[in-house]
Amino acid sequence: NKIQLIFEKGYETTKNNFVPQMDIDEIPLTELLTSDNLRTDEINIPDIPEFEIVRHFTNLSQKNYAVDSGIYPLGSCTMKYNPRINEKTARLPHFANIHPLQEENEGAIELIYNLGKDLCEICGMDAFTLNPAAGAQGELTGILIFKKYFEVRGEKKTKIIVPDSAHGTNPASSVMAGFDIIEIKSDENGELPLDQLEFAMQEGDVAGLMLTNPNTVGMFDRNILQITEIVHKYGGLCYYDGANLNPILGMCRPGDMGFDIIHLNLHKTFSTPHGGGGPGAGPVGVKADLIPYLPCPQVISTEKGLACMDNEETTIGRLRSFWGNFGVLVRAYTYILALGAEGLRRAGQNAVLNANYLRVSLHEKYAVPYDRICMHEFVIDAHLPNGVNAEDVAKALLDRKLYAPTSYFPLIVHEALMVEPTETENKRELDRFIEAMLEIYEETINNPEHLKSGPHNLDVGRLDATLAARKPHLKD
Amino acid sequence: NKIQLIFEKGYETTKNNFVPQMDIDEIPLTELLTSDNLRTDEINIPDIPEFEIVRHFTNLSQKNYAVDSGIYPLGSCTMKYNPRINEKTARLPHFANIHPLQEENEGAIELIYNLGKDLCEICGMDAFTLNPAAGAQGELTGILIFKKYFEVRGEKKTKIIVPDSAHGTNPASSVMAGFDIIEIKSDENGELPLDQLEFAMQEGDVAGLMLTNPNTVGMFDRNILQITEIVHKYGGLCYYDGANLNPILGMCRPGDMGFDIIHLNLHKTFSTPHGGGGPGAGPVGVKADLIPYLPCPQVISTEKGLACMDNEETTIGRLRSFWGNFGVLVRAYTYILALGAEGLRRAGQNAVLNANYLRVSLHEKYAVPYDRICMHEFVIDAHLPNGVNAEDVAKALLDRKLYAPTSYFPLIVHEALMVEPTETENKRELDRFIEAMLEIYEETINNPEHLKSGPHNLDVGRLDATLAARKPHLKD
Amino acid sequence: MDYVPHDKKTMETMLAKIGVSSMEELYEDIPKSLLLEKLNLPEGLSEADLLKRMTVLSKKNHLYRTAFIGAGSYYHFIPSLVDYVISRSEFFTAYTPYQAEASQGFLQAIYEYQSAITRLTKMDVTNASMYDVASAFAEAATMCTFATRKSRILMLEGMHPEYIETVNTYCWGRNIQTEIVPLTKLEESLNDDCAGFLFQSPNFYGEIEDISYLTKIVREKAKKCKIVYGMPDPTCLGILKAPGDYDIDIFVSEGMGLPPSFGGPNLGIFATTSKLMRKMPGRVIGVTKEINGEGEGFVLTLQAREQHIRREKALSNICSNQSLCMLACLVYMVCLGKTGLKQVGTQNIQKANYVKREMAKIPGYNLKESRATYNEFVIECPNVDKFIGKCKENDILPPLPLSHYFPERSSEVLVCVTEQNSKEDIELFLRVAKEAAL
Amino acid sequence: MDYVPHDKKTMETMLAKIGVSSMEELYEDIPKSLLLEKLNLPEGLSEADLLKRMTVLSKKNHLYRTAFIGAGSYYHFIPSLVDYVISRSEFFTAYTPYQAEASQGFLQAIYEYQSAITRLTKMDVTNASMYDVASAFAEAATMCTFATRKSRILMLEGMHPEYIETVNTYCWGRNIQTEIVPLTKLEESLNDDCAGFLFQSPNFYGEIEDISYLTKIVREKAKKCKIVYGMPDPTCLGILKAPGDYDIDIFVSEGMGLPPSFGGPNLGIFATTSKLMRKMPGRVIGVTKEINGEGEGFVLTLQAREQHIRREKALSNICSNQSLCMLACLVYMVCLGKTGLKQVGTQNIQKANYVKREMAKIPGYNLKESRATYNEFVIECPNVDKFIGKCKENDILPPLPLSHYFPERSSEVLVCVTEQNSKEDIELFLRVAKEAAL
Repeated sequence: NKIQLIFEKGYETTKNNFVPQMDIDEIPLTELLTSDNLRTDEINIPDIPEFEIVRHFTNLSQKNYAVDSGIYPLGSCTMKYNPRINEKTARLPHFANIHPLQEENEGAIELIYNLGKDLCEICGMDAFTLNPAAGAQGELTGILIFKKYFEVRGEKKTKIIVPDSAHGTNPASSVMAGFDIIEIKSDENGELPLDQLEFAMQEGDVAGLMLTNPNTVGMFDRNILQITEIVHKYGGLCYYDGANLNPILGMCRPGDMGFDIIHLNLHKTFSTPHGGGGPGAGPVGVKADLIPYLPCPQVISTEKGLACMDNEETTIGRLRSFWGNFGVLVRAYTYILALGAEGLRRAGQNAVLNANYLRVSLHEKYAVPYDRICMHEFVIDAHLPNGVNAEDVAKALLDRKLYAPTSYFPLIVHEALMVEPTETENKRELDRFIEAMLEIYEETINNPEHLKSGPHNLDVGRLDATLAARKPHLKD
Repeated sequence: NKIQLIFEKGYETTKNNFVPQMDIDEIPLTELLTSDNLRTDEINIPDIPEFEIVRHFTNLSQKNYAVDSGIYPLGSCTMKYNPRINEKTARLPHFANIHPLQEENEGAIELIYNLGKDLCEICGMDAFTLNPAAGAQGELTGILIFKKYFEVRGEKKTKIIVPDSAHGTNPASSVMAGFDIIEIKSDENGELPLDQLEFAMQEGDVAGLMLTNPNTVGMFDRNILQITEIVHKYGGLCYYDGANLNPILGMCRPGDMGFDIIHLNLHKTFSTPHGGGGPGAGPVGVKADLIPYLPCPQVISTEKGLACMDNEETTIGRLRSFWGNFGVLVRAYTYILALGAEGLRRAGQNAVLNANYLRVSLHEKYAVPYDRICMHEFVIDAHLPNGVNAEDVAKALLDRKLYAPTSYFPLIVHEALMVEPTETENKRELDRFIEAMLEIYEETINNPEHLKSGPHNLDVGRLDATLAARKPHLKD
Repeated sequence: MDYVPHDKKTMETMLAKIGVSSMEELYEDIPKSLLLEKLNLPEGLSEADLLKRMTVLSKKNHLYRTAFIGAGSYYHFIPSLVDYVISRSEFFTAYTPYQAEASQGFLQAIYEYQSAITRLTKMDVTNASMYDVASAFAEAATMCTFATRKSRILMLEGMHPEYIETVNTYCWGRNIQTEIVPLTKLEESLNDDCAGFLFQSPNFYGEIEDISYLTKIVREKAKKCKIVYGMPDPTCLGILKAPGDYDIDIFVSEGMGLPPSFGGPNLGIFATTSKLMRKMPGRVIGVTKEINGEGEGFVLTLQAREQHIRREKALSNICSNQSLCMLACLVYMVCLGKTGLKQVGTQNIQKANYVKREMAKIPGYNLKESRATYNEFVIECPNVDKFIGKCKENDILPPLPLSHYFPERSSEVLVCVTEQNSKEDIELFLRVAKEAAL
Repeated sequence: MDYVPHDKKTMETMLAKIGVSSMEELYEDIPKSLLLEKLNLPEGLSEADLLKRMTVLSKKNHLYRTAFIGAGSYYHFIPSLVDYVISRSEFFTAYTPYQAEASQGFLQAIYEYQSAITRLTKMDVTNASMYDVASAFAEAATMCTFATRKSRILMLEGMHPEYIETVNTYCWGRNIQTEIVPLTKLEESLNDDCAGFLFQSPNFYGEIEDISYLTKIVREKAKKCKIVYGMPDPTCLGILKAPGDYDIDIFVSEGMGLPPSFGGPNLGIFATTSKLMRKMPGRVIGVTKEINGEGEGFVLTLQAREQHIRREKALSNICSNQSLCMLACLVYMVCLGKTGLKQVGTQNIQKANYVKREMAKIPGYNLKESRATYNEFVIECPNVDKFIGKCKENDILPPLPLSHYFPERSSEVLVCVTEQNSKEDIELFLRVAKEAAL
């Protein structure tokens, strides 16, 4: 099974012919460029016959597990079905081929405005920016709004509170806005201890709190109203990391919980395809008093209809060029129109149903540190017989044509396997996953070495990540 | 690896929702239909969640070898690359969504006319009908033209000559037009013996000859001009089975050889996808004196532009509804525009190059009964050591992620493996095929039982075709 | 642009291996007089130029905003999944699954299609598709003669003119006699010489035939005669009694799940009874077992009927057919499921009958028949040309003027309404009809 | 329409297994006061209605027959293979390949992208994409500060206004100081406090900067200062000297192979030197070996730089980025190959410069700059409004009036010409320009 890169498939004088035929008279390039900027060497990308390219990528695709292959229970990633109709609407020529600077853009502007409004309703917020290109950029946007808010008010706030169960992006984003981190340890229920929160807020220089709710162990923080109240009491802002919004769709809203800022991941909650790691979109919603700080450009409703607003004095500025990942917005809007109020609620509820069904089907054999009714996900602590660990379980799942849960996250559970099935998984597939997990458990007792040396049925055996980092081989 | 049919994936109250919402007032169905025609039972096709359908067919597709997987050397099937641009042009909304009876069809009519004209140039014929839906229907069309021609002339002709190397469709089609078959045995060069042809024609009641040239053993009949001359001398017509046109594209033309009628397989020579066995298209071309007999409708050029002709007195009639497999015609026309004169010739030449390269690379180990320069294909007689046969070789190729040549055809070679690589295969893939064939040859000596019990690496082992036919299980 | 991968060096290496020195040498068998210099065709185009050229050409066709025409080709909504599935290149670039073990995916899909069609139609067996319903009718007529050893085929008046022409062509080929019989003369035309009786319902005029009566009378009057029931648009089976519920022998139909595409490709559905199974033309897939194991799998079967084995004794010359279209049809059926299929059938009959009732109320418009109709009906118009013209002005693809097939019926049109015609479309259409009457 | 597969019975079985009696019980952790009755959103739509709705909405945008605008988003021909590949659902429905052994397909593709980008740019290493070139510039600025432990960023005048704004936003976040420097003041602005010097070429006005001069002067005047070279349209690399041929530290660019789509998604290309490899933000794929075998495979690597490991000490918060767009970019590059890439570059510069020369001949139109340009240039028009209006009348998406970004430059437009503008398009455009001058 030798690796063959696409570059090995070239031929010397192959004539692919994709480009339009040149139809105007040319003048020598040397008259247009100087010797300092004219490329004289050949680009080292071979000419490869079209058919070889097709076969190469068809073949590569078949070596890739995807949501369309089977359950993809990556915790906090919400790997739900990506409806095919979304792909079709995003490719409508009047969406896919319009220029970001053209004036006749009423359809695009209306879509942006409507999607923002729908997200406001879903999240209980007052305005949304759809510009951020990803959840992480959404976080940065949100935290920059923190920064601007306090700057404008002339308050010196230098710290942000983040629980130890938080996604790594939370502290990383906070630092990008110049804040220091106060990490608070979750309590035995996986919740934020109120006393420690209050203690931290009392310091006075705390800008606020970033919280994921339900959190990364799948628990909805029962004290959420007290939490946001405490933060507000000390003049702080509450930021909602929307990575785990899916289970509460249509059931309750971050805005109602007291959050001031929220980012969403359209590729998680709103079914746009993950694409192997993007493109996503990370809209950010705010309460009314934070609207002035939203990034530009914004679409607003005026008496004369929708308009683009660009130069608000107080904006945090621009996060990227143009309007964001518009094609992703089209897909998400399609999804919301498809589901409607009832469908969104059904999605949320069934995500919770599926997670709990898996939890109770596995908790006899696998330790579940926070073992009560969970939301969209739960975490297994895979300290298993004979030294079998989370990674071994993960590879054994791959061997069974299943995908593995998020491993070794959250950091507060050592051998974490974070399981999020999502609502679009059917019971037969859930049962297949359960059966595999129970079989693997038996194997930890009967044949642990086999597990430790897995996977055995894939294109490659277990790969050496340490070697990869020690001697980086990043190109051919 | 239990078979799971799509019907097992239903749920009772699943709510797929593809259909538009009903927006007019309904009246009871019983007022519109009688109890004799109103369906009262439920259709026994379950409601299946959309996502399960997607996964089911994605999964099935991965269990299917295709041209995009690797070499597909099915002799006489011309499994060449199916350009992706063809799929795009056939799906252009103004092609895919127009109605066959709408009057504003200038684009479609022009395409039909132009494609017909191009095929005339490529084949040396005077007119083409693009209506036949497949090669076999093209053959029927052609033979019906034989019938009509002699009917109109008042000549009683009851027989058609077919060589023993012919495709099974030739005799089958002839019978469908009421003809009896005279089969002529090919000579030791795989060619048609002129004396026997003349002998048969002398009978007087012979309508003519059906010939594939190059024939199914890949040989171009060197006596082709004498052959058509003999047939014409006795008042017969010559029919060209276009299945093997690919190697002579741009090199020579059936019309120039003396053929009166020709059918093509657009899915072979002109790159439209085989689709697992259709849709194809089987245009039929004729010399000028046979134009009156072409099926209807026809597109003709008049002083006022293109027009549709429907009611010619002498037509053989209609072969199917409307205009034929128009979507296939779009693809073939796209292909011809892409290749142009030079590209078509290059295609033909390289098909011959590839076939001969395989032939000389294999003929030391494998018997090649007609072992001289071949055209697009050649035939191996796989009487191999230790009783290994053509089927065993075929399965061994499958085990190596290759596809097998056409097996047990033509009938004149007993353990036939008919190899047609086509021009779009690259040398590396040809070499992979050669290597596999030579390795299999070694295995016939070292491990014949392994070959006889193959395949071993696929979803299923060798299947029992006899059992299938004895106890037909044709539905679940 | 061509798709030949070799560069010059590779070609030379290969020629050397073959033992010739040029491409031309490979063609030495061809008489010199036949060799061409060059085809008289333009140079090949780049993909960009090609796409532009084809787009411009396509736009010479007008694509209407909404359509009220059927007459054998129908606008139905096609779920996005259909194109997703048939665009998987493992499907569309494969051929007939001769090597079963490497083709279980497509084989299973065909088997599922066969199962779905028998479930929908309640017939016993089906093949894996014919070209279209017209040629399926023709093959059915031939099959009737094989099954009965008789050679007289009756077709009930009301079949699509193009289907009749197609049956005539095929039957003429085999020297089979065909007759078109009006309902009123059916009884007297039937006798024991009849090989087959073909009818269409809903017929060309949209009317649903009295199938129980037809089958009863044929069984009574024509011993052995096989009954062939066909239709152009099987979405009606969502609400109409299944063909298998009637005493018929063969069912044929056009497929589902494909766009009109100027009339093709689509597929012909062809189903029959267990008794006639081995007389059925076309490809069939069956389940079987491994020779050396216990596993099950799918294979092409009953091939002894086919041309590549039987040659001149084959039942038909059909081989490759419309597999990818068949796959589209399968995906369409499973996407809709029983609920969706019923919805589509219901919407078609309700909407078409709504338009029929409303049009009939407009002064000058008269219905010619009183029989039940599905999604089409014939109506007499005060001014056909004006009506057609006004439709086009409003970007409506107009109904078919019956004069297209029957010059004498110059005042009638065949109107089709499907689930794709929204209330707004319908209201506009009715308004146009009213205006055309003034 | 929703995508929940369960029927009622299944839900009940599952609830029973969990040990609760209703869906509501699953939400007992949520304070009662927070529970909603129902969202104030309309009912869900069927797929048919949805497609219709979205089609109508899309058509509120006008799609021009041809376009002469760029300014950061360019119309290039995209081979059909690109959409074929990114429509393979094994690619588009996968996530970041955390489980390497089951994701070798996508991992290899990313590795090939990394290889292709380093081949195209002649830089040492690249990551597996940023969001776009604007944010890539911003991340590069940050990286300069990490690499130098200084915090002053200079941007050369002529960068796209939106890129400057983006850099400013990111830098303001980290309290990094930014300055925009005109070329004439560059030398005096440079000093040893500089962390990074950013420039764009071709710049916003289409002009190619004198990169050798810029790098020379920076190296002389600002010790340690990193040089970041960026561009909005890397098709120019088909004819322009590779970034790696200049003495730069970081190269950023927008991607290729994707339609404009109102500005996104696309991708940010980000490449740097071996020396700075471990300071580079973003995902990277490497080759490694099997632990228990000799086989090779691909894995995510250098993760110690990233947020999920380093948290607040990470170089950036970027994680998921634009993988599918990166795949499109890879397929685009290999489809074109060295020959096609050169062709595209050549056609762009030739056509744009042809239009530039011809426009400059029209009385009233004046070029403002004399530097070499790639596929864009600025020109002064006699009547911008009239010109824009006439373009639209002729279904031409007009050039960008510079006043969009610079209100004071009300008489200039930024014209873009690519290989997609045919000779006919160009002639029409020039005719329109002439007419607008009258």
